[in-house]
Amino acid sequence: MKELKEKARDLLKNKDVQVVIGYGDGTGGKPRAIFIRDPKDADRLIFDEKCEQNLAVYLLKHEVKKLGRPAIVATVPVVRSIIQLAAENQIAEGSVVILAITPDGKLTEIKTLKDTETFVSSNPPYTRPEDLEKLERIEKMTVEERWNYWLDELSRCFKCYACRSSCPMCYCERCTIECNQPQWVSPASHHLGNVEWHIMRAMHIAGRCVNCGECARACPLDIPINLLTLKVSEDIRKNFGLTAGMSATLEYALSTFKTDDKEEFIR
Amino acid sequence: MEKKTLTKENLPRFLKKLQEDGNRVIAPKRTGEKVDFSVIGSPDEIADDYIQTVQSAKFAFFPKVEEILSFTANKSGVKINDKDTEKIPSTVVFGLRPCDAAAVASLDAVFNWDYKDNLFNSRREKIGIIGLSCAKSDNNCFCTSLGFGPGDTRGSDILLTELTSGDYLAEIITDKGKAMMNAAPELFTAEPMEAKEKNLADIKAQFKPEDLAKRFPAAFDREDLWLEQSLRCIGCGACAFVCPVCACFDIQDEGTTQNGTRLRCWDACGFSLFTLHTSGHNPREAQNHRWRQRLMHKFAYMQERLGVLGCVGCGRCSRACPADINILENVKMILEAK
Amino acid sequence: MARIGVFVCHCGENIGATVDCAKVAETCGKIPGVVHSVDYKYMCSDPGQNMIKDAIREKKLTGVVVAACSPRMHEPTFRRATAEAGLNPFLCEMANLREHCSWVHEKADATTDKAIDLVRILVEKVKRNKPLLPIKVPVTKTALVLGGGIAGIQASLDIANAGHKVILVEREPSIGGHMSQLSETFPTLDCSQCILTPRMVEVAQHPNITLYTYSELESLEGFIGNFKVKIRKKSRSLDEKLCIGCGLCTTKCPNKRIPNEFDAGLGMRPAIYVPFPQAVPNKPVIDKENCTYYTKGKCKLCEKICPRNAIRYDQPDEIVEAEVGGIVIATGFNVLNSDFFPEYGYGKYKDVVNGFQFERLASASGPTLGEMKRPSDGKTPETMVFIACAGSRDPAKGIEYCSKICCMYTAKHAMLYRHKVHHGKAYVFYMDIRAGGKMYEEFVRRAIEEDGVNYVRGRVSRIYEKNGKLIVMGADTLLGAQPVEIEADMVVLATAGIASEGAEELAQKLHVSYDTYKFFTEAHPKLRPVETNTAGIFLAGACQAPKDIPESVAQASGAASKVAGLFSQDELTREPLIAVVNRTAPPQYSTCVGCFLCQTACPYQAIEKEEIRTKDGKLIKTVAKVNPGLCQGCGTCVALCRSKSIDIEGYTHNQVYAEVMALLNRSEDNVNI
Amino acid sequence: MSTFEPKIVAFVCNWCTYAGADLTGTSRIKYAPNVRIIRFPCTGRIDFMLLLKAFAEGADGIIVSGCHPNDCHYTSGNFHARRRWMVFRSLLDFMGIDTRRLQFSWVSAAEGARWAELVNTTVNNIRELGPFEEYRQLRGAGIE
Repeated sequence: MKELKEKARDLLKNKDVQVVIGYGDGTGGKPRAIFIRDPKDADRLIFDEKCEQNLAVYLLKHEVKKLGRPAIVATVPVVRSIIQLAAENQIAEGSVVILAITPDGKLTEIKTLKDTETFVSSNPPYTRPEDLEKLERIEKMTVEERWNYWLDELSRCFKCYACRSSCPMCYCERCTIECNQPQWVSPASHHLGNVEWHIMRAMHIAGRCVNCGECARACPLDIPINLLTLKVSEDIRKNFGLTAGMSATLEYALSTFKTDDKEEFIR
Repeated sequence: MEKKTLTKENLPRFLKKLQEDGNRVIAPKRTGEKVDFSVIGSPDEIADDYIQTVQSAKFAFFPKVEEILSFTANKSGVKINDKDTEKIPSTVVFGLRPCDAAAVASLDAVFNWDYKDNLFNSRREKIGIIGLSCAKSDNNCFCTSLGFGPGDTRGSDILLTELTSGDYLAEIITDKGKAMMNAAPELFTAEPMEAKEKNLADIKAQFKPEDLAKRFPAAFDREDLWLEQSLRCIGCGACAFVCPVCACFDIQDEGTTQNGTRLRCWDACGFSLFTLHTSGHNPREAQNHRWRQRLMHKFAYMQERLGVLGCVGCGRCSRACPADINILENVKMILEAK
Repeated sequence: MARIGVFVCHCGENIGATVDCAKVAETCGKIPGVVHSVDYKYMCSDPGQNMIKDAIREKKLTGVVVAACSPRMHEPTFRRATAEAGLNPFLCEMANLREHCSWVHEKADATTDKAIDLVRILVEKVKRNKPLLPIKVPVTKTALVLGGGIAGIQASLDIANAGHKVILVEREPSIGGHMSQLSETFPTLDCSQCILTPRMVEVAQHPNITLYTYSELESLEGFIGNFKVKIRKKSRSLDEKLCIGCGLCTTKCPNKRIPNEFDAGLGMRPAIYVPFPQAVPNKPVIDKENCTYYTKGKCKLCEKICPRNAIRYDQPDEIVEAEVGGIVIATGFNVLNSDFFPEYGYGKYKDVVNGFQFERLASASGPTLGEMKRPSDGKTPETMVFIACAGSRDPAKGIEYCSKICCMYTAKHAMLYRHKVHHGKAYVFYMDIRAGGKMYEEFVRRAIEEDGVNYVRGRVSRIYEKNGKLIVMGADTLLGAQPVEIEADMVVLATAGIASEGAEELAQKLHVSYDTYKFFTEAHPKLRPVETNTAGIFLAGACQAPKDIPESVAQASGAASKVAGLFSQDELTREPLIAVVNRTAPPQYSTCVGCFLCQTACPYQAIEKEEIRTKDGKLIKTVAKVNPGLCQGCGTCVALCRSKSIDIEGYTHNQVYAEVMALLNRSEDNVNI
Repeated sequence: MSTFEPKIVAFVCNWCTYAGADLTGTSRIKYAPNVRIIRFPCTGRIDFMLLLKAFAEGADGIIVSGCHPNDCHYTSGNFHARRRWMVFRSLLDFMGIDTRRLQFSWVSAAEGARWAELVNTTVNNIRELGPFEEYRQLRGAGIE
């Protein structure tokens, strides 16, 4: 990614940005997030198909914000996260330079929200076929099978909140699970606490999730929680024709409506 | 210390016997691509050919959620029932790596240094540990740098080491170990000829444990280092929850004002709310403060106060971290810091 | 620690007969936090209310639960009592033991158990209630009256005479409504127009009344005291300021063969027309569907003839915006249309007409100038048949209700006919004669006894034509259902009164509820007959149900006095049950993260952005803030907020959560008895 | 013939369904006593977490009901609710919760008979499904 390194170097040299958030070499062949502040270090930037972590999460991190105006290396889902964050008043116009990389490896520098929208519209949302396949497999199960499947998976959860921490859309200063007046969801990782937590997470992400899959990647216990958010996203796409992270002018599926929305489930 | 042979055929028989004697057996089991500890139905569920489990068997000693007491309240007052420790099942943990076994000593220290934690001690009392030496390692492993080792007997009641034949060298370390063996003495045969050492993983030590106490306290004010190390930390608790030593917990009351239970749940110093005061003030406001706390606690404070390390070099946190924060790398950075 | 008082009402037998009130009181007395629990025959009675007041004072209650009827019935009563005892009224809640329990279940343990649960829910809620202070909002002292029939006219005049501004909106080109179509009125037989037109003129000339005819309500925003309305003034194709109403244009219009709505389709009118001679305003309007210029693109005769050059073909609709404090709906009713009665041949036979058509035939200003001539050939009908309940009281036809006015106007019709055709025979087919009302029964008797109208108790099965006669086939149930066959020259159907078209859309614009027949629903069938469930919106006349003139006028005056009452204060107090965004200690200031997803959900644009800044003006964060004047308390934002940073008074997270918990964890179960 | 009496919790809006249930009362129409009504200003206010809590605390079935589309006292609360329930219901179904236990409905202030009918059919359906043990059993499970 020679072009990427040069672009990053120039941005830092010309003081366009104070930090470039990107991927560098990690341990055991894993890539890791790196924060380049010195043009000389731009060579440490790498990019390959293993670079999957959704770096948008760092844009709202206080410690990173302190470093100054950022540029961020962004795959399509990351760009969509940024758009959604802008739609939700978390990222201001012009506050970040996006070094967007298309699936075929083309680098584009994006400075305005308008261009960001153009970028995503020309690089449509993509869901990993294996995820859709898993989704269908579960949908085909009987109710009991589905219940047992999720109970097995979710009862393992030990509430490390890697799913929440790794998700750019989970930026609340106080998560509902930390409300104790009343205690909506128990922070304890017993079965009820886990099931309620993951239902709530899916509902709170509904209509905002860009299906980057980071939550499942982050989960140390390999619980396929991204399927829950994928499920709600698919429902919202199919029923309301809305996909998160496509437009910086907010159209949040659950705060808008059409008078003729489907309601066959209501009697 | 007695040394015996336990053939690969006899191992499952032995575990079965322990189960028949009413022990709950916790052992490594395959879930998806990963291997993790859980209660097993039969010995043939036990996974082999792996380097390290996702979690240690810490939860056997210190469950992720455990009841401390339950209460009922009414107009005539409040009635409190302490957790009935009699109900705690006697348990055999099989396949604990020497690093994990060594970590139990750290848990003992944490739960007994000022207040003797009856709940922890009762569980601990009822657990027999059958360790399993490491034949393989990866570059996240650094037990040897901390003074432990792939064949270390500390913490195990029985330590098994797999021999080239596939049979096991069984070192009977404690009375508990002896008692377990005596559940089926016929399964244990004479000490094998083959030396233990050549069957152990070769893990090069990268620093000396003594260096830690020398270097860490001095690094306390090195904001730059802590920030550098933690900038990509997303503030989850994965590292703490997979750690065999981390023992921070939160107390949670559940139920109604009339009846409920008090629970002890795992907590982690990486969470931003871990030290948040009611006033809104947070003494560890930034992630780098929390990160510093994590490392200082493991490598300085625990040694100072409890005489044990807060880390056994199992490398789990490095493997689990979604942001690839590698503890070995960071410890070395502190030790080499100018 | 909460000190809750529970007061279980027997409501005489209404609750007491099915629910074991004593047991409810006893059991609920054991709920932790309940320090006083009693039952009594009539809690709403003075002694009942005093029990509550005394308990509040003596037991130092911190909350009150009255287990009685629906809060929609008596919540105000008991909150007032609570307040009078010095406890904040919002610390009183009602458990609905009557409508939701005793009236809908049999006498059984399960019913009493349910009653206990309902009380427990409210006990747990009220423990978490907070004292609230009513919100004061200003009142715009202008009323909007929708509909310029007799009800709308009466309401407008009453409000205007009380000294308040009124905006009267009428859909048709003239006010007057159905009453202006009537010939004479029962039971006095005075000429409808003679009594109506002076009122119409008064409206037109009243300094406090702004009249918009040929106009409709476009949209409504806001809330009681502070409504914002948009009114669409449809284009008359005419500059009303220039037009003097000379009517020349109407005489010159080439297209004069358009069925006249005012004459119920019996007469004809030109494309540019004034609905009727006494119309207010007396200014023409161009009917664009039928105007040669609009349809064919040439003509413009009216423009040429107009001495004032007042014609404006290109005149667009105009949207008028206004702020009003109260609204009176007086949009009236309509009658069933022709295709409804195939068996009666209505629409098929010219001489089968409906009530309005007969009114026009009988009216001196009608197409026959009041002479009794039948539509088909203008002959005087020798035999008339009047059929009551044409559609009404007919579940098969889907109109189960009685249209109420038909009995009387049918009697009037028969009478008018006999007065005009002395030798003619009049027959009335009826189910029952409903003549409740001052002088009403006497009026019907007069029709039968003095004017010799033949009343036949029975229904008509069908009507068909045979050599120029209408054969009416019916049965006389008083003569053992013996078949009756009458050769009539003309038949008048007393067609059922139904909601006026567009009633449903209007209700939705105004957010008022309506019944299955699309008549608007009053807040309470007995005690709040002129109010809707939407504060500040009132009902007058037949838009609520079919009514005769005196009733409509009475209700109109009722509605007017409600509006006047509303306008009698400069500020009105609103229930403070509104949403609030939390504020916390620094450095957070609020748990709101300012995503403003709530903003798009709010139907009232009540959610604003508040910037929290340091002393030196540096922006710390932008958070949501609810404008208490605009928030109506639906709580949609509350359910939407992920971080639970918004809450709603009266239905707080703590309250509703506790209600659910209370319902399913029977707290007194583990109380030693 | 089972002796199981389902616990049904009804979350209803104040303006339509609560008033509708009042009308059922004033019309003296009888229905099953298994239901407990909790009153909300609007269906838009009803938090999905409350429904989960009700199930966890022992509800065998839930009714959520408000104003018909276009009739919301607050113009659009029910429209927002409708979307929320669409997504929520489908998610629960995906997770293996029998959505027959979750009855959404519109009952207006004029539909007293409809309310009675809704309660009765729901009670019968839940009676056939039996107690909602699988969810209730989550309580206390996974605690050592």
